[in-house]
Amino acid sequence: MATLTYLEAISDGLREMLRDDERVFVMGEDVGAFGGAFKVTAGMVEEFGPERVRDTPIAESGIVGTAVGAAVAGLRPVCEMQFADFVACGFDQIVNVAGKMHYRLGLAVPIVVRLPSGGGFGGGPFHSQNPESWFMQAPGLKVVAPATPEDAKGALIAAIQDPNPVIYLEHKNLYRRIKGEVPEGIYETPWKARVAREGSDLTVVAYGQMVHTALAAAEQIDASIEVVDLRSLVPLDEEAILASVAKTSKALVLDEANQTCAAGAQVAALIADRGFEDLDGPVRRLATPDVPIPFSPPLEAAVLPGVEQVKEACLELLDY
Amino acid sequence: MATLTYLEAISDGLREMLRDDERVFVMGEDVGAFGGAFKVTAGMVEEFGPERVRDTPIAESGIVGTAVGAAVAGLRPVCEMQFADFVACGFDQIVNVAGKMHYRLGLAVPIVVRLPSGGGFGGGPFHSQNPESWFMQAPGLKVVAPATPEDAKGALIAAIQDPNPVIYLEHKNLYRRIKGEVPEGIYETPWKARVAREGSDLTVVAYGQMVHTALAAAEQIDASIEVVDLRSLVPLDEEAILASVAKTSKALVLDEANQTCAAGAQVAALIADRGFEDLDGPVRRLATPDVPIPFSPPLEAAVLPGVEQVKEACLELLDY
Amino acid sequence: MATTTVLADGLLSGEDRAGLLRYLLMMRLVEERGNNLYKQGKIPGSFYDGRGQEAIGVGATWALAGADALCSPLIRDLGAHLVRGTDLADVFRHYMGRENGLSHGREGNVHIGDRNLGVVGMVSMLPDMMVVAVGLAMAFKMRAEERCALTFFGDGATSRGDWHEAMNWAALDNLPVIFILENNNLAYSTPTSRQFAVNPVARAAGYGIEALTVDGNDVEAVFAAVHGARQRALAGEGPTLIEAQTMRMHGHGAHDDASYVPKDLLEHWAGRDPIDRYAKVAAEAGVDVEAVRAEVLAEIDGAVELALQAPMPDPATATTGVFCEGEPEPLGQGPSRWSGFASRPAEPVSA
Amino acid sequence: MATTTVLADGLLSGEDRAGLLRYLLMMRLVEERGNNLYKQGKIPGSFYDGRGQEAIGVGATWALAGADALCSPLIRDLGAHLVRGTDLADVFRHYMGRENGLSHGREGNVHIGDRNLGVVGMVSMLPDMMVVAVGLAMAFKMRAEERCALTFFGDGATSRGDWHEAMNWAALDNLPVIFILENNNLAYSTPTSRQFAVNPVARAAGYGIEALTVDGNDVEAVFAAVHGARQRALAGEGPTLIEAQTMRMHGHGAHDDASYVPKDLLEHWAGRDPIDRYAKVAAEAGVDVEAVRAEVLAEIDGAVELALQAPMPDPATATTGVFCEGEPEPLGQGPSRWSGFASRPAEPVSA
Ligand SMILES: Cc1ncc(C[n+]2csc(CCOP(=O)(O)OP(=O)(O)O)c2C)c(N)n1
Ligand SMILES: Cc1ncc(C[n+]2csc(CCOP(=O)(O)OP(=O)(O)O)c2C)c(N)n1
Ligand SMILES: [Mg+2]
Ligand SMILES: [Mg+2]
Repeated sequence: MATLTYLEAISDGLREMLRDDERVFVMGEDVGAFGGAFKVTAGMVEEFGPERVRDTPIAESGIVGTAVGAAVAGLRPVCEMQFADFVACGFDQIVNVAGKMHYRLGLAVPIVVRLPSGGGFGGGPFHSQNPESWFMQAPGLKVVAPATPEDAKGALIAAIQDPNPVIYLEHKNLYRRIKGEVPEGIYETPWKARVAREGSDLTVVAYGQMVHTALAAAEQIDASIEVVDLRSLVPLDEEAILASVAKTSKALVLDEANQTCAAGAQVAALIADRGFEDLDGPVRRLATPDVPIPFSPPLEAAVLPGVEQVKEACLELLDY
Repeated sequence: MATLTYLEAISDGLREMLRDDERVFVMGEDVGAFGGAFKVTAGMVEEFGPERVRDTPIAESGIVGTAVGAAVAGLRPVCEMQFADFVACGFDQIVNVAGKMHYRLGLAVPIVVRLPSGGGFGGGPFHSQNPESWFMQAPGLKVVAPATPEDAKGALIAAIQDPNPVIYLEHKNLYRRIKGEVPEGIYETPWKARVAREGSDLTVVAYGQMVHTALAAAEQIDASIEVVDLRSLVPLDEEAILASVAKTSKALVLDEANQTCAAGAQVAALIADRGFEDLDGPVRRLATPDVPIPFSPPLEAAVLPGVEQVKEACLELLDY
Repeated sequence: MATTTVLADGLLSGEDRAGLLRYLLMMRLVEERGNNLYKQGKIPGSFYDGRGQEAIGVGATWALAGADALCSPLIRDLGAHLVRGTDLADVFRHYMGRENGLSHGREGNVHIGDRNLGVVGMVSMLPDMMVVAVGLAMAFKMRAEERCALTFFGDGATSRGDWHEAMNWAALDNLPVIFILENNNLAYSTPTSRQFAVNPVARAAGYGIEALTVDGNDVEAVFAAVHGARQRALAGEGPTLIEAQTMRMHGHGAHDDASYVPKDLLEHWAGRDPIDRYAKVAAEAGVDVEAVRAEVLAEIDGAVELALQAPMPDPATATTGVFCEGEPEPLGQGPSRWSGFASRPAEPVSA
Repeated sequence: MATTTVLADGLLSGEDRAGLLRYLLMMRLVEERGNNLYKQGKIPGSFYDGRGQEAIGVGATWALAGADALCSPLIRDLGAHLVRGTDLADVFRHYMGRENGLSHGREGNVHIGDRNLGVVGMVSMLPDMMVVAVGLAMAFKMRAEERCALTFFGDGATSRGDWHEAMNWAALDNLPVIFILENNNLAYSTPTSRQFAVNPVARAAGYGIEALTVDGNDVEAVFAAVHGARQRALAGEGPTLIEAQTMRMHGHGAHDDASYVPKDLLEHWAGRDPIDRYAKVAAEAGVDVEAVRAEVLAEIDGAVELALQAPMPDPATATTGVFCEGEPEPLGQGPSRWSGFASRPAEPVSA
């Protein structure tokens, strides 16, 4: 097993699939010779050629829509949005064309839309968003948000091999910050949650960058904190969430996304319904308030959930 | 007070504002001589002329984006999407341009985007959607979903007079089905919930068409059911929801929208957090499962929450 | 506007002419029956037809080989589905929301698409499927397959951003795709004068796309234009935009009396009805028009019979199939109608 | 491609030329300073400049009256903000994420826009602001005001659907809007040959839009083209598309070494630097170029001083102002720089 950054793990998974399956190709703005805005596709056009590593015009609806067509024709397109924020420009093709095609007509749409998402580095209002819940709300889309290099590779491979449209969230602030052991070759991360840290007093449910925030906070609390890393948002591993809450009877749900109708709202609502009898306290949520992500570092730090806020929320809930 | 249908009440509110405020104008596909797909703007081009009742090309991004520009220039545009479903084509202009402008630059964007939404009449996958939670999740947008003719008029007037972008959901299945007393003249429905039915045993939280489903179910249950009509989704009247649950200690949250990350998830999560100590049972949710809305009547009836399902859910929760 | 007349002479055999007439009549008669069933309450939701525009879907599809993809016929293009071989009973079952092989009741009205015949059904958002057709063409070119994709859109749909993204993309990658602009003078109630200042056909050159305008009520002219565009596509000469000039002779849908349409405009076009016109041509070519009509009517009677006996879908299926489990079923292929293909039948192309 | 040279002769006074030079230099020197501050870690996030493209934002904005709206200058158009009178210290405070009068630290880099000067700041999504500019022009026309809106976009941005919706809408309603296509041969790493098969300027006629191409490195040519387009707009003759041909002389942003750009292309354009070229013209017109440079540098030193002393924004403000409470503040007006306006100063127009 090699030690790779989160970003290298994504590239590795994509490269493995391009080598393994000739139906797979990648397209997006500047993904060719330039290797993509974040260098995820660096070196790929050299290995696979411009037909399979396609620079596109600035046309997000075109990127998603042509991917749908190519997928219906039997290929396996992987689309890169230069930043997750720009997916709003391809929104209609995702929710209305890709998401509903199989239910309506029995035509599968095996596309992957990669979304470099999230904040924490002064990206400002248009380069820091976490749009996952828009896609969770639209039927027919799978949504994954890996937190570790191993899962980043395995989830991308699983997404490419899945016969359905998959929204793949890759957190920009994990790209070079997070390293880890990554298996060689092709493997699939299951569409299931994982317990990132065992504990018995309190469950923190998180995904993406917030998993690392939760783990850092847990280290600083002298109580037994369990951290559940969702990994997949659709399908949502309800049993794993409920099993952890049954064990700890207290739950804190984290989102980096704006709080209203975020993934965490769905998780908290689930616990309040099917996990109610296990609860020894309120289902607490911590998320970014409903504001655009400001540019200036002190402002950004004031809105994104940090280790301190997670700690406070845990301590308060433990005392409950 | 006149008795008007829900649709007539919307027209009435729009007409009052066009008469009262020369900055107000309406635009959309076929809203002119044709009076709009649902006839909400019938007769308006004759009274106010084509400059203020503007037929547009089929360009949802153009409709929203030009409305933003006109609003910044000091006008008060009211945009009609021919069906709520088509708002996905103007999504980026709403969430990225309109929603963030005031926070970023201090420029207000007083636009109203009218969304004829909802199912129940064989509209199929592209003419039946309830997209409210996409906009609840995006910061900087207000979202209203009136259930009665009185509120349909008052909420539209409040939306037009508000200095912010407002997503106004008008349920197509209430247009001609629901009649009620409507005050003359200009009045604003507050951005607050209303108790549509007083009760003490169980709270049903609903909005739009589901308010009527809840009321019909409540009539058939021999227990004291309180029905809270949210009216406004952003801002969300959290105190009213919590006050009702404090009174009844049991809550059922309804959505016609697909269930994952719907408005009801946010409401249920709120109750599970701040209302936890008042609860004598799980926070139950009833919503459309995560499927596109099928065309065939028996299929559509199988997925949309109906009076029977609401009754069952209430009875089960009452027995808890 | 001046229309280019591309002569079909020499291309079409007697069977071609009989076939074209048969499908023109079939579309007209199916939609007339559909309108009645809708008025009788036997068809739920809404009903849309393409009266007056039959020559476009029929003529265009006649020029396609079975391996070519239709993505997508729109609400005026039932004829494209019929030429492609869509089962008539399924069409009526689909209209009626009965259990059927096309959508199992999940879709309605003309939102038809038989994937087994190489048809990708439309979505309502206009003109989203244009972009999808460009993607199909991109895949065909990547795999060096001898096929093209054909897409339809109306004058109103040209105003949306996706139209532009599709045009630019197809030209940039020089893809084997055929764009059919059905200019029927109306977008719901909106005349083209409120849709654009200049006919979009004039923009084609600005993308690097070949364009021509044909009489959309002349089925052979439409056939010939698409035949030529297909040859260009397969020769690697890229996309073609064909404007088919026509007129929507009914309301936007069955609910719309179209009182906003100038009477004289309708009269002018009534005199150019594509079916009356072609009936003459076919008769001269020796086709027994009345016999064909009787035959088609009999087929329709039988299909409606079957549809009325079909069960409604099982409510238990309402929540199944949102996701694909297992291997995706490939897009199938249709028949190659044009007699000119007989020499080189459409074999399944390497995928 | 052949460029139309619209002569500015007779239109520009000595003060105009001194002013144009001043703002060309100011943009160049502000961005050079900004790049240094970024490398020193004093500017967070990223840094973008418009090196080599200064003549476009400066020349275009010089031709606007104070009542005209700028919606929006993009990341290559700092000069437009400077000509409009944006406070230099605020520009640096904004770059540095300090408390400032433009965005209070909520925005960064060149996402500048002083609403009090009639500027609507850009969003990142390209070219969304083009549609917004069309909406401003629509409002101006509805109120019969003597003003126009001007918007900038790059060659890459022309590929997106919003470009098309804006072009079609502006032409259809014959609106007083000016479209500036900044063709700098690149969209990030993507050359125009991978963006479109035909230069989008060729599409203008297909919308019913007047178009011309000018040397974007000739500030007077840009001024004259926009001056003419503005006269057309105010005369009710509708929109104009102006392609300004130029070259991006730096990377896409400070992080990008642009190694993918052919050396000879850069050399060719280095010889056509808009500032070197205009310094000669201005000197001939009697402007003391070095004095202007020294003056501007002093202003910049002072502004950076102020910015470095400015506090960071109060974290408590991070969640305020998402919604507007009370009456919206109107879009303000900027100065009317061109000497030709002196005769008719820009009064606040009736709103
Ligand atoms: C993006 C989008 N907006 C609005 C509609 C609603 N709508 C359905 S058909 C129609 C008119 C379409 O006109 P045209 O493209 O000319 O096709 P035609 O009906 O004339 O065949 C409209 C506005 C739609 N289907 N898609
Ligand atoms: C809709 C959208 N997609 C992607 C991006 C990311 N992006 C930022 S600048 C840029 C290149 C823009 O090229 P061009 O329009 O030619 O402007 P230039 O940078 O050359 O001035 C891209 C792709 C964006 N800003 N907006
Ligand atoms: Mg039409
Ligand atoms: Mg460029």
